[in-house]
Amino acid sequence: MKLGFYPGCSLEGMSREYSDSVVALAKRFDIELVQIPDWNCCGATAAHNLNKELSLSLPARNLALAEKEGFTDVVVPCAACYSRFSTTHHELMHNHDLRHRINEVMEMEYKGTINTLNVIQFIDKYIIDKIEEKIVNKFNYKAACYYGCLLVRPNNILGFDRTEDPQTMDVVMRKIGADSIDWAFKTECCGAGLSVSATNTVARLSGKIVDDAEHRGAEVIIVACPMCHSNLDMRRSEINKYLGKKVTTPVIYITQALGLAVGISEKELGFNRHFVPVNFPKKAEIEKKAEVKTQIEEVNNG
Amino acid sequence: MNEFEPKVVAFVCNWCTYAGADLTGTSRIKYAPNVKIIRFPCTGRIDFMLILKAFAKGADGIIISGCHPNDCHYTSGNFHAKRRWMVFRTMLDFLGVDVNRITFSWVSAAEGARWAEIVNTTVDGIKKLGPYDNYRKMVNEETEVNNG
Amino acid sequence: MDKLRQKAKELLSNNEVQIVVGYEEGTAGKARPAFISSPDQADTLIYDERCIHNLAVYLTQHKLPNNTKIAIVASFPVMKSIITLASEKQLDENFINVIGISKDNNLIEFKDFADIERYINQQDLSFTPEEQALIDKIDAMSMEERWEYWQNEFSRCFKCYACRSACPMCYCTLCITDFNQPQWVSVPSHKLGNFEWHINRAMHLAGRCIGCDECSRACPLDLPINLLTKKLSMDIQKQFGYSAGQSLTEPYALSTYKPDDKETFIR
Amino acid sequence: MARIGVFVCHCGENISATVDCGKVAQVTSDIPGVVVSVDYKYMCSDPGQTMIKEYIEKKKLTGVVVAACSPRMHEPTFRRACGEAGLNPFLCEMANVREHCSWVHDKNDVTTDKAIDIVRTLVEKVKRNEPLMPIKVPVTKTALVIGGGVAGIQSALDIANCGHKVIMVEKDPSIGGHMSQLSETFPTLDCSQCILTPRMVEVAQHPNITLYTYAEVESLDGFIGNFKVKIRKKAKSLDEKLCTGCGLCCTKCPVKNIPSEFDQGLSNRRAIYVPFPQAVPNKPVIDKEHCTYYIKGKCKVCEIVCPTKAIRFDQEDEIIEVEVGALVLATGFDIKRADFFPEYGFGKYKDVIDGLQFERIASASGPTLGEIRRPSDGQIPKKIVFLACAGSRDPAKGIEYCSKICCMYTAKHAILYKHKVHDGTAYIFYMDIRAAGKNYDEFTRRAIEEDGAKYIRGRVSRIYERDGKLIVVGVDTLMNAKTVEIEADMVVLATAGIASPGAEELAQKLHVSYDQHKFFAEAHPKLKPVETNTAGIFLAGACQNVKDIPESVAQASGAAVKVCGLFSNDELTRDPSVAVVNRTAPPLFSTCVGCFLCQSVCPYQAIEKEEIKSRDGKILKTIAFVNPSVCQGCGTCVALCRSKSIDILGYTHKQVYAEVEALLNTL
Repeated sequence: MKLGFYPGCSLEGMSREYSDSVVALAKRFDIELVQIPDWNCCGATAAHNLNKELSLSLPARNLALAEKEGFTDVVVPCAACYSRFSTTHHELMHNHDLRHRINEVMEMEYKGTINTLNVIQFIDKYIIDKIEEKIVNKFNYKAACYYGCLLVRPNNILGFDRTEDPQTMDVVMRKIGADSIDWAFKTECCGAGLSVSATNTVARLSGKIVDDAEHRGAEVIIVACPMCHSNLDMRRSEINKYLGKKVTTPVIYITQALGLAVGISEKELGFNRHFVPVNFPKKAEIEKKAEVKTQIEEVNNG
Repeated sequence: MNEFEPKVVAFVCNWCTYAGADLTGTSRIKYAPNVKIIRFPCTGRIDFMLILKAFAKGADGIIISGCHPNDCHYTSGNFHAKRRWMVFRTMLDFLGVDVNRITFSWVSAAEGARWAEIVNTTVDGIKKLGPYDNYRKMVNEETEVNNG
Repeated sequence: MDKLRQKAKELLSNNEVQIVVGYEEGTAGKARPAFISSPDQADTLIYDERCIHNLAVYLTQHKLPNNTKIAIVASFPVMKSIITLASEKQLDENFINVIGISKDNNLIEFKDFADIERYINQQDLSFTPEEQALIDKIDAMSMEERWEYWQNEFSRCFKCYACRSACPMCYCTLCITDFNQPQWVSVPSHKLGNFEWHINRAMHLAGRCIGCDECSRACPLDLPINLLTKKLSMDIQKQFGYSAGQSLTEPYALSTYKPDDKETFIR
Repeated sequence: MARIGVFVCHCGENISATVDCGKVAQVTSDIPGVVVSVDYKYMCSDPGQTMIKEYIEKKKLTGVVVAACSPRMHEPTFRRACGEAGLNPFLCEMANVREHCSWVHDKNDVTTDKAIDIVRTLVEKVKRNEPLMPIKVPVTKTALVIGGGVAGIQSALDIANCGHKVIMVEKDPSIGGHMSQLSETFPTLDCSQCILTPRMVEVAQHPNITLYTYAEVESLDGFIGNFKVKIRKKAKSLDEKLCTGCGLCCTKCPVKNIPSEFDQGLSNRRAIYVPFPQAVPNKPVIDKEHCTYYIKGKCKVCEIVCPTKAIRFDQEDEIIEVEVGALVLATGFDIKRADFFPEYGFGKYKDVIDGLQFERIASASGPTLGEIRRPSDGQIPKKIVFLACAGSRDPAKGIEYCSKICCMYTAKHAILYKHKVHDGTAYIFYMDIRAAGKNYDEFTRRAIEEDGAKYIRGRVSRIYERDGKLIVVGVDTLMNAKTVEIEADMVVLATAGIASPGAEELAQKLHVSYDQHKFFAEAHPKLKPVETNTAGIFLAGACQNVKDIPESVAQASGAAVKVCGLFSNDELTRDPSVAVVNRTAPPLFSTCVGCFLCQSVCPYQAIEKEEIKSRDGKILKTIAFVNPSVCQGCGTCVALCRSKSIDILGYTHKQVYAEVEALLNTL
């Protein structure tokens, strides 16, 4: 099966491993993610602060292109892109004149047939039902699912999960054997774009997140947004400075977690690109062997 | 040449739509002056013949409006009215009467703005349809007959 | 036929009824209504496919002296009419003896109206394809065409009110057309007057018409006015699941309602 | 020949601003039958009315049309005026040229012409009006009060003390309502139970009051002065005459773990229980949902221990039919549970509670006997945080309106807390402090200044638990919007007040209208605050919108006065605009053919059979008859009647027909 795929800037750059893991995971389930040809910037955080028409035209063009390619589902892993795509679709579908205007601006027509999927929706729709039979290593760690801000907000547009206490990631993680903990910072701000301009703020905000996760015994933090990842992972040294202690809890993408579970190699999943080394407690190893053994037996038996 | 100004009669119930139209007034919401209201105790009181008479007397459009289901001051008048309109509408349509010239609506005492909207959309609709010449033709023949 | 005459004879001779309403040979090979008041006349009674008039119309004519017992030769439409009239409190069971005639021309004994009700509900009550076709033909027209069609038909009507007199359900002692304060229906038989009359007629029969088509049969100009009531009957059956002449007790379709009646046009 | 007078009102400038009133008067004076047509600045003013009266006498008017505001506004005024001048009030009609014309159109000829048409229409109608005599109907001088909270109690006592019979229906096993759950009351801090319980007892003992607890209204028929009510008395499984209220059964019942409704789940009750010690009546009921006998078919411990053998397992619901002249609705309100705020962790964290639960904790009769101890571990909270507007004024998640009582009770909670935990700190997050009312603002000031409650103006974004503390994350908008984090031991949410769950269903049963929040709607927001739009049914207390105790009691007394006013006459006069079946000369007697299809149309079962008999008693004809004291004048039968034999006074065929004609002939 072929689905539309919009990587966006981050997945081409600093979070290539996210892109890789999404594609690899999809491949494992015989889904080919086809990039929207000639895609452009989604406008991200800058455009809608400056110029509404621009902030809508940019994603609209991508949507129109996807439509032209005949896609209906388009996978948009980056939470920021996903937010822009969904908002644009919503605005154009609810305001005829605006849609008309934007179509003029980009000299293309967007009919509104595209269904934008964030990574969790993608997993939920195409993978979750089939995942159990494909699991090789149970991902049995205490996981803190961190959703961040853009994945579930604004609720009236996305209509996806519960804004203040989302659950979908936790459900997925439990499916692959994780013990997803109940914690308070699921949707608290990580500092987002301030990463560069005001690193100390990010250190404080992300610090609290990491600290609470660790405090509640999380062995890994699961994310689905490159921004969140860079703040919790890349800024770990600043975070540790702020916290005045060394927190080693790794931060991985949900697709990486699933990847591990279905037996994709750490290299393929690009763990080497993380700042906080991704090594899990020993127990995993043992159980993993056990798992594999039973697997082999099962194969032998039937 | 000045624009065609349709004549629209509104048959409304006293408790919901009439009060709603009062609210339109108290809220000073402007609407087309083409519509003139006749007050009934309840939509259940409105006789289908009155609609025919209105057309016969030269109305281009008609609004019939009462309480939303379950809000009828007499509990069920609007429900009975609803059934009758369903049947009467079928009849008119079957006879080739232009049912688009009749607006049926529920407007509560709290929906002043909605009343203005119903009136305006109806009047616009009738303007598009133009004067109800078919009916006029039929009526005018009457006068001919009467005059000899 | 003999059975019928026999039945009439005994009813009259042992004075169970004072008059038998049936059919007899008319002129030009037509059957016509007969009113038999003595056993020896009973042999003029006939019943065959020519006997189509809805005799129920004579039951509401209040012309007979009080407490006269009537026997009536009842084809299927007559039975339905009787049920409807009874449900509208127009007939007294104790004064009417119904001589039912089955589709294959056999006599049926009924002990009471409820019995007739039962019999009716055993029969096939759906509209015939022919009827449906007639309605569909008009439904298929454009609004303008329908308007023209009926204007044309009505223009021929000259308000003889035969349709009214022939219909068992038109039993008002003072018809709306006889009012002039206010003048609900314009008097002269021009398009408007005719239009208003026929709408009134149809609406007053909506859900009460049992579909005997007597009205158009009675019409000297053969106007298809039976289609008006037929259309409504179909519509009412579709929308509210009610059809006339089938129940003594069920409330009349237009004097009841369901909160969830589905319409598409109310804003 | 008709002699109609037309009186055009300017309504100051409300009409004359867009309508040329002079022209209206001048043009309408040419309408056949109009003998006088004048305009005046304020028709409803005393001189205005006097002018109308003078013209009625001078010109021998047979009908009056007042072109002014909506008849819903001033029809009674002008009809009274006509009556005083000797003209039958029902020969006066109002042409609504304000709400339906001058206010909704611009100033131009079209608007003036429309006004003229409206007047002309009403002139044609009034020409055909007939003098009507008000209908007299008897009044049953018994009132039904639904709801036994403080409002219901007040109404019931006021009415009973005026010497009228009262029936009170309460759905719970005891009267008392929410007020009986409260600890102290603002702004005086006197104990709620101390002021309420004597009133409860008074209700129970009052010779004029019949009390049905554990009962609900099943159905309502009839009309003002003559209602028929069916009351379902739910089975208490108890013979109340035998029961002495000793309470032995309640101590012996083996089912111990049912969360007490009265204590808001902070304590447990048995399956056979008295909701609270001061309950009225102080007799138990068996909760069939939880009773072992009703579930498993054995146990009967209560029956065994009962010294008077009062337990009746076979008891069934009882339907009681009563006739009353008026109803007072006092069904009160409910609070919106805070679990729709996941970020506040209500239901997840034991020590995040709502205001009503805090009332129980602070109450001397509560689960902690008045000591402030938190539910989780019974510790005394040293830091407590109150959240005002936890749901109110929040269109996104809660309800858009202000629940009104929260600001005050939150201040009260803070004060109570400080009085009981001297070394504790109380924080209050708020949007605004709304303390309008006698001694209210002083009260909140006292909380801040004397008892040192720390008010923080801002919202709370999240509450989460960490190391046994509740971390409250909020913002202080007055301290340049700095984020504040408080490590609290307990959090109290001032949740929104909402309509009680059964309100909508009850409203439909009683045919009273309700607003979008399911609160019962008053007949007029300003001038008829205790009436509903169903005559004879009145409102008291929080069933209309959230109210504090003083307001509820005031409105309850207001409702009581309305009822007593109604009962002050032996019969009341009703609007004579009812349906009538026509009568004509013999042999026709009436154009009605007696098909009685109209019977099932009537919402009020007002249509009966009438037999027209000859002198020797022979039935000549059976026709329909509309009972004028039952008919409400909807006219649904009128439109159904094929032979137009039924007509409705005030909206007769002649009248409406003439209106249509007049309206269009000139359009």
